[in-house]
Amino acid sequence: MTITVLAFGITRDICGQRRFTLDLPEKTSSDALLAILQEKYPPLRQLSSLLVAVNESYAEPGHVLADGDEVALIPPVSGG
Amino acid sequence: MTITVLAFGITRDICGQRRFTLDLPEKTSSDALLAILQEKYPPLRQLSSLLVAVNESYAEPGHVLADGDEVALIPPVSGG
Amino acid sequence: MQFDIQLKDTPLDFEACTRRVMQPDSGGIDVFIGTVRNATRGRAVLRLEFEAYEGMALREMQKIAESAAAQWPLHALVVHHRTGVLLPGEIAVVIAVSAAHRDAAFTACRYLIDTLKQTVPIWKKEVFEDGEVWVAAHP
Amino acid sequence: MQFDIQLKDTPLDFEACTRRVMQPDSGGIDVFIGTVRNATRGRAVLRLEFEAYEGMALREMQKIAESAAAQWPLHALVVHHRTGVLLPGEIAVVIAVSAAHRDAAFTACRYLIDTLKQTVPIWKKEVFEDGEVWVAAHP
Repeated sequence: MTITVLAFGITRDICGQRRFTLDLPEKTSSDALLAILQEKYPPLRQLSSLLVAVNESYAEPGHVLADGDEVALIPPVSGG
Repeated sequence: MTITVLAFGITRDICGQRRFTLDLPEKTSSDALLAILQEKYPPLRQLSSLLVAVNESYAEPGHVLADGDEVALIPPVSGG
Repeated sequence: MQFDIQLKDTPLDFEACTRRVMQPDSGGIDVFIGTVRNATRGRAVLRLEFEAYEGMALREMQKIAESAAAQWPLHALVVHHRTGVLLPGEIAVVIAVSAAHRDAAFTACRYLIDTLKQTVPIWKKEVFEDGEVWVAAHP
Repeated sequence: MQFDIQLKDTPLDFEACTRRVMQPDSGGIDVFIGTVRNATRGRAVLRLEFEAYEGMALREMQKIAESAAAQWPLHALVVHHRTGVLLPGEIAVVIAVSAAHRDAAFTACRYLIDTLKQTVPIWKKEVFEDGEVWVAAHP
């Protein structure tokens, strides 16, 4: 299956791109995706926190991804 | 000695005047003054509270008045 | 720190009060605006009449401002209060506070209005269609 | 109750936000304004760059507003947040809340800004003379 990854804030700098696609095995979970990305981009491990949103909602670690999902990397937010 | 009494809010309605003078024995205290006024204007006793300010500052009950003092009757405040 | 503390018998300008506390080193600004409600406990309010012991009210507001500035790291502080006759919707009080961070601004603003309502010699009479009452005068 | 929740890439208008929540039955209005400070820990700030995950940020702000309206008896609520490049002194966020009484207005306003800062996907980069940093990214 193919998912789209959006990288915001410092994760965009780390990944070097704002938006990219990944081909993943069926039923990959959101935390498995994070592990794949942290392997590929080690500086992601140094963040204060790193959450994942799937289709514009925060996802639990065990959330199972589906083909076509939009997954956003959410480093520590700092609005306001 | 002579003091000036200022009556604000509901105390003005009760006393029927905004400003009047009283002749008092030397060393009358602020609570003695209140007792005199409550005797003369019994509805003052029905207020939620009644404080006294002397020369623009809140006065303790035992505060001793002096000739020429400006004494204000302070019923419950309700600014804001 | 300078305080801008006023009793006014003309309409209050919350925008000017707010701009006055915005400073280059401030990050958090809290503004409280008290307005005249069109009803109290279901009774329509025609107008409010505010009366102040002016000299003492200004002194007490100054004291409260000094107390707030001593308790929290504030940058600027404005307290404007109306006197006279106010119609529903009009502004009775504006308190604006700025600080580097929001916690001080919020906490001080809340303290200022709460304390003002307890200690500053200002009284309001609510005028209804069929009567009037000095607020809080009786138990 | 209607919420007015916006992300904007143009200057925020705190006066319009405030007027929007002033209603005839409201007695207490609290407004929080977050501005760009000219310095952080003694370092001069040249500008801030705000980035948002727009669709999700609006959804999260809407959720926070619904949560506030469920917890306190509010009359109206505005949350406007900037995106893009902001210079010192510019307004990053305005939150305005009205209620019959001040306690609900203050408490809800504080809840809204505190929760916004924790959950809404907006990020800011501080740009200094000699470098830049994504705020709060690292421990």
